[in-house]
Amino acid sequence: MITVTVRYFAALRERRGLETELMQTSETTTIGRLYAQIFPPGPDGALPVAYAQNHVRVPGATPLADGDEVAFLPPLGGG
Amino acid sequence: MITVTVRYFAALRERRGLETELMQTSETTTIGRLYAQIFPPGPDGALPVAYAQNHVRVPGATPLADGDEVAFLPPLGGG
Amino acid sequence: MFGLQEGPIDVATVRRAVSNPRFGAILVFEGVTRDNFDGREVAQLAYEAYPEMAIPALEAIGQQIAERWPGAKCAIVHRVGICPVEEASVVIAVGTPHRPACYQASRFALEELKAQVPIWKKEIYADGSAWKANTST
Amino acid sequence: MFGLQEGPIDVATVRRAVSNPRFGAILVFEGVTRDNFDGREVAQLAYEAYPEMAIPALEAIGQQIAERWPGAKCAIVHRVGICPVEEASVVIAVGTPHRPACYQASRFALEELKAQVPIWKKEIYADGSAWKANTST
Repeated sequence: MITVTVRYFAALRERRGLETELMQTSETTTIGRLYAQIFPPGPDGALPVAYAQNHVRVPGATPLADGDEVAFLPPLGGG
Repeated sequence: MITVTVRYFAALRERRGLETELMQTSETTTIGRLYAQIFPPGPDGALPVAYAQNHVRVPGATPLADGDEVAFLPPLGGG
Repeated sequence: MFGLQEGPIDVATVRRAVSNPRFGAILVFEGVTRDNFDGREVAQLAYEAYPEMAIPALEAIGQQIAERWPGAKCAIVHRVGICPVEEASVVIAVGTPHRPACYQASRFALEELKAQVPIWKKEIYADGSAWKANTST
Repeated sequence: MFGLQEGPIDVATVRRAVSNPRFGAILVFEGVTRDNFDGREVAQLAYEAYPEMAIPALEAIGQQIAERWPGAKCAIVHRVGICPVEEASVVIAVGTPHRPACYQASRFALEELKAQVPIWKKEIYADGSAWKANTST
């Protein structure tokens, strides 16, 4: 098992009720699979997100490593 | 004869050494002809100007009337 | 100057960050909270950022502008937290030697910011709220 | 606010003239005296206007902007007399409900001003001076 830090923002932060948490997961988990585990698609489907690993955008198929900081980025609204 | 007020700006003001003057001219004079009389084309040709009669742009063929304010507008440089 | 800040942004400070005697044009864009959206009255906006990614992303916009428009300089400050109506959520200042590049670079900075920088916006109405995503238009 | 003025233009005053709770975008353009032109060092610029024509011409730009971009508002102040390096010769503020119109209207105001408003510019070098016309680019 590995431990990653997960950061939540905007609608996901509200849905999770947390800004950040430590999470244990298997070494074979990808960042996309972790997202689906934490936020199982509901009747409206999953919120489309971008994935960030240690502050860098990565594809959903990216494997995780112990100590990673992981974030799921909902559609952006800056400006 | 009619009397018009002539306003000079920028290079024309410097060339004429005046900001404004009263000028007598014939009733048949056009605004373009008045310009050529005051600034006869030199070896470099005439400075291309736009014509304004009573603060409105007009073509060079426009006849003048007594009491007109006349201006010759050198190429603009605002901004 | 590339940053996130709570509370009102001082426009003059952002503007001064791009002063340079070589510049013939300075353009300061303010994105401001409007009092309405889709016919609904907006009381205020709330912005939230992922600072560890957002600040490098703002700096990357400045870097791209310096590469695409040589001699240009850019400064961007985005507000986080509550942003009331008529106050700026973002200020983008761009300075360039010549004018056309100034408009191009400022617009580029705004569109890049909307598309790339991890910042989120919540619209707060008299009777509810909603997270609002930028469209690509 | 459409005017000509001697001495430094207060940018914040021009900016405030277009404040409105309906506006989501404010763009403030400053045309600034550069320290060089075609490789020659510029000490300062001197601007001269035909006020009786220039002020109505500035107002006409504001009118055109209100017609072409409904809901938009514009303010323009142009300096006359000496304008030192790093000081603004013109400040154009535009406010619009949405952002793309803001860039379009601001640029329109600048190009119209250069093409239509009777103002002239003299570049003053260390060793001479020259009246400079706007090009159509």
